[in-house]
Amino acid sequence: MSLVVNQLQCSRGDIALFEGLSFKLIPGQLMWLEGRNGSGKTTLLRTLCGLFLYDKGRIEWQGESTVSNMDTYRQNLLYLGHQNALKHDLNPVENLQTLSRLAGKSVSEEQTDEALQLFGLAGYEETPVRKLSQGQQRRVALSRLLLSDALLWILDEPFVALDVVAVELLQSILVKHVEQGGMVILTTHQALPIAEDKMLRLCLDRYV
Amino acid sequence: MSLVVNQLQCSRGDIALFEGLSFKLIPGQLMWLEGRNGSGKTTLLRTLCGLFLYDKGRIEWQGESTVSNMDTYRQNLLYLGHQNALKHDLNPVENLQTLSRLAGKSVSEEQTDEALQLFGLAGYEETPVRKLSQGQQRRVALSRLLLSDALLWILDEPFVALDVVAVELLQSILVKHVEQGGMVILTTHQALPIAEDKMLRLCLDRYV
Amino acid sequence: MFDSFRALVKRDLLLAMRRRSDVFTVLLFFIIVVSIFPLGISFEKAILQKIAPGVVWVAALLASTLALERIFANDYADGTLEQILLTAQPLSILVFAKIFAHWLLTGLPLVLIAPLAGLQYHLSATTIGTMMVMLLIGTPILSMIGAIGAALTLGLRGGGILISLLVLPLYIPVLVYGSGAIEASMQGDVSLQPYYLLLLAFLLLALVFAPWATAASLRISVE
Amino acid sequence: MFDSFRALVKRDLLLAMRRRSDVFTVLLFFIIVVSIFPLGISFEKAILQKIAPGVVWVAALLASTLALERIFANDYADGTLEQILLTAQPLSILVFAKIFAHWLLTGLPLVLIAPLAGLQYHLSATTIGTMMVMLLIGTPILSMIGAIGAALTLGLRGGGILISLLVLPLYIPVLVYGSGAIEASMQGDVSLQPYYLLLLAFLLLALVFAPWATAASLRISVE
Amino acid sequence: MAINWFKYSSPSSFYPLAGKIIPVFMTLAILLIMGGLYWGFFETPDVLSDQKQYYKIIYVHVASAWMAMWLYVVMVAWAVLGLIFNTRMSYMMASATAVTGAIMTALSLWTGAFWGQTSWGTWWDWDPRMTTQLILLFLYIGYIALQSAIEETRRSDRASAVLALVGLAIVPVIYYSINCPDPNECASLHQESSLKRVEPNILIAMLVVTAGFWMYCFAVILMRVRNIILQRESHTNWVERLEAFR
Ligand code: HEM
Ligand SMILES: Nc1ncnc2c1ncn2[C@@H]1O[C@H](COP(=O)(O)OP(=O)(O)OP(=O)(O)O)[C@@H](O)[C@H]1O
Ligand SMILES: Nc1ncnc2c1ncn2[C@@H]1O[C@H](COP(=O)(O)OP(=O)(O)OP(=O)(O)O)[C@@H](O)[C@H]1O
Ligand SMILES: [Mg+2]
Ligand SMILES: [Mg+2]
Repeated sequence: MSLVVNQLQCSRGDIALFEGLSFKLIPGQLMWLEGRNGSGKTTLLRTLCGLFLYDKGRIEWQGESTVSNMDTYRQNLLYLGHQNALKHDLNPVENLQTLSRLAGKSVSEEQTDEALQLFGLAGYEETPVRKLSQGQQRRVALSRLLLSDALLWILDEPFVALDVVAVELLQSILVKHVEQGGMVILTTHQALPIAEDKMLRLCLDRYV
Repeated sequence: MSLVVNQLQCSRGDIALFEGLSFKLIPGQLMWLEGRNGSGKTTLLRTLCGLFLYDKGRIEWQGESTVSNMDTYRQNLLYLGHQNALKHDLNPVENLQTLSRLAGKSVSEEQTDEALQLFGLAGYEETPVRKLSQGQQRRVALSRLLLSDALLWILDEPFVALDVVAVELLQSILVKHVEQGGMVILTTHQALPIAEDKMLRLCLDRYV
Repeated sequence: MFDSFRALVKRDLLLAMRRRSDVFTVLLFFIIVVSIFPLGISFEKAILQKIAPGVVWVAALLASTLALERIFANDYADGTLEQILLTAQPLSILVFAKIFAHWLLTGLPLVLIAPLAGLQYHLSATTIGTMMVMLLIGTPILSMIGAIGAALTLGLRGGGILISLLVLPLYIPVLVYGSGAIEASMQGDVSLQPYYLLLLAFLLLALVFAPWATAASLRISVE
Repeated sequence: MFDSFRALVKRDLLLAMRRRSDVFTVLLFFIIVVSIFPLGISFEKAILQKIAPGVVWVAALLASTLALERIFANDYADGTLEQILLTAQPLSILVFAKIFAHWLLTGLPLVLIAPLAGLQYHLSATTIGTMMVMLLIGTPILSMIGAIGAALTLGLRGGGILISLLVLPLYIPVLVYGSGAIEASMQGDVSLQPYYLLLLAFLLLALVFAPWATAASLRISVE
Repeated sequence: MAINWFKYSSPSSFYPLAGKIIPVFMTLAILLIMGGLYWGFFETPDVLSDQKQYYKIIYVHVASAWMAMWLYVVMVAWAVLGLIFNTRMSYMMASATAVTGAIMTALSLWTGAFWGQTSWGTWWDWDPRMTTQLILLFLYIGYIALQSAIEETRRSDRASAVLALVGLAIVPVIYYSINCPDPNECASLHQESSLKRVEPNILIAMLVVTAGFWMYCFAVILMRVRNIILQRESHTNWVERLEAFR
């Protein structure tokens, strides 16, 4: 149950963004991916999900290459990119339900309501997402974390657009997930107040 | 040369977001607009620009209603919203030049190069914006601040996607503009290390 | 697997219910295109009957390609497509779900509205019948082929018109046999069976290959 | 004022140069639509000549509406349109710049490629000449009226097809006189002057009102 | 006595007023239509030139065809009023009128097609009058489609008003172009109406039914407006009080 990355190299156009990148992430660990703008964080996260093809190296899940056991890997993965993956015409509940169903798990309306309420969206269950503010949309997307039982969360700048209350809430959710034996990989330019022993830090600027 | 807002009321759908909002901003002041997610910050900023229609109240620039002297008001205004207003197929230089020309001012290539360099984008002058990372795109958009001679800057979450270096740079640019007699209105969920006497704080949560 | 197929179809139908106008726009586009041709050509009955099969089929091709622009575009723009690609289900099944929902919403209505076009062009009842059957077999083929084009042009500027470009030439067999059958049925003494069989074979081919090709194209486009 | 007019036109042309394919797609769409009709209808010379005016014009209408979808959509999606609305220049001038650039990139090429369509349909040299002149007067009208539709439907789902719905009925006069003139020139003994004058009057009307109506629609849509 | 028109431009005072007027219009509509149809069916010859009784469709057909055209003008007028005075009621009236107008247009096409089948043996012919009617239907539908494609009421009201205005500017051109596709032969735009040749009894019945249709349309438009008001103002106090009443 661990994610092992070995001598990974990715390039955009003709330029290698990073090379020889290796790390190992075990359950109960959170990895904070750092780096200046344009250092390749988004590219790395998408590569780990299998959305972007890497040039060299190897990514292993439970000791097997993710290319060969893609299906089990995907069942354990939750990726939340820069985009929210919400349908603007559906309301939060419908959005969350379809996304869960797609991931192969069906959730009840009580569960979604509970998740939305925790994220301060009580009263917005029936509002089309289009009518929510930036931060509210982000909150809906993040509610997925509470509904999924994926082990590995990959989050690209999850704190963007959130206000102070929501940032704290998300941090506590991350900590809880990690304490329960989950794994998290995230990028953010804000400070992350999480105990150093639980946290792996990886700075991409060093791999150029 | 001041922006006076008097008893402003805006609504989305049928619900009033805020009412009875009044403030006065004079040259040399920065206003930090606070509020939780969904409190109406973006709506207020767009209303101030004249992109969204308010229900009641009055917005004055230099003592006259902005509705009647829209043209002078717009000449003094620079708005940078959540979107970057960049053409993905053009390179940063072309983008900045067209945007300036549209605002009625033509800038030379040296000026744009200088602005881009300050924002750490030297070497990317000829790259189509499409090929830049999130943060790099945001930096290009922010370079407009250095090329414009607008008095009033209205910025919606300008720090989003920026790394630590860029955040500091932007803060120093804002301080400089304010010290030179400019005016800034911005929203951000991050802390703003600017002297309290130069800063007006307005929290929308109180006007519901 | 079947569960996520159902979830996707259901979601797309739900979305369409929310924006019912979407379904009608495709229909109306078809009707308007069919109706403006006589204004540009002639109102004579003989000429109208002569051009009817071609006009109806070209209008159907255009309506279907234009509607196709949206089949993946929205999912791509808001990031849902990435999530679909990341599920553990076989992608071609999910893609098939999307195509199926799309046909229900755009192809089927065309079949049902076609008699109106037939009346405008003075076609007889049997000819209209043939036309509907041919459209019923032909429009799913259009959706299948079109989906590949839509997947390939995903997120490119000028999507709509670019798809038409890729896809219209591929539609030609459907056009030729579809309108051929209608013309044949007007003459009355020709057997229509070969037309049906050819189009059915073509449909089968599309059913087997299109979801798979679309899935592959999507993976390429999203990277 | 004239400066920002030039800046906008220049930018749009530059963008088109970067994505040259865009210009060609509209052209090719026109050519493909014109070329698939004979496949669906007939290859007889008499019939082809009879349907040529109508087919060419309907293809031009469709190409122009479809291309129009993009006239403001990209600027809207990436926030540039807001910036255009916020300049101190009169909006209708800037809108006119955008329409003008759009016509240069999509309308004018149609005029230039039209002879090819004429050859496909066995039209004589004089008829082709008439066709080109009519397209030269007619396509700007299409761009003007279409721009209003594009501004009104900005950012709506199903934009492209919705625009066609709003705009195609309004294009009818151009279609009727445009194809009427071509037919008349085939007969040879009819004066074409009334056709030219009518379309020119219509163009003038569009030039005066369309930029203004488009500007108003944009302000409504962006809010 | 001066009537305060602006008082009735607010939904809350218009709603009860409309409620009171509707029964009046409805009664008038029923009386006029019944009377006209009775006159038309029993006081006129069974056979008109070579047509059988089917020609009696004319009463519904002509009345609805006329309504279709007039209601378009009414709709544009409301929309323009809305753009000028920015009154919510005008927009609501415009969108209610559009639906009724579209239905009238469809009705005239439907009855016309039916008539055509019985007298010419064809459902449709591209006669200019029929063609313009079809295009009118497209214009109505475009208006309604735009309105229903936009969610926010403020934008959908104003955008569709602009569309109606543009439509009004172009409609005469469309009519002209369809009625006279060849400008060389259209020195005079005079189109002869067959009304003069019709028997007086038929004409009377036709006019009475048309008057009835006017009343009916008024009534239906007002009903529709009341529905729109309830939908749009569902959050306000006065609507809540109204609901409590029920
Ligand atoms: C779908 C088919 C039809 C449509 C859309 C249609 C449309 C119209 C319209 C718009 C009018 C009012 C025009 C005016 O008053 O200037 C009208 C009137 C009339 N129509 Fe039709 N029509 C159709 C079929 C027919 C048929 C088949 C007949 C009879 C054989 C017919 C006979 C008349 C007559 C007698 C009037 C009386 C008013 C007048 O002539 O001015 N129509 N129709
Ligand atoms: N298009 C819309 N239609 C209807 N309501 C909207 C729309 N956009 C936003 N709202 C509502 O208006 C309120 C204010 O939105 P706004 O975007 O101004 O908030 P904000 O303060 O900028 O929030 P954030 O910090 O999340 O960006 C929200 O409650 C939202 O639900
Ligand atoms: N579509 C693309 N084509 C070519 N190059 C790209 C593309 N997208 C990004 N790049 C380049 O790849 C590099 C890494 O981009 P990436 O988006 O991974 O950075 P990032 O670390 O996420 O930055 P940020 O903090 O700004 O989000 C950048 O230098 C950028 O210029
Ligand atoms: Mg990134
Ligand atoms: Mg905001």
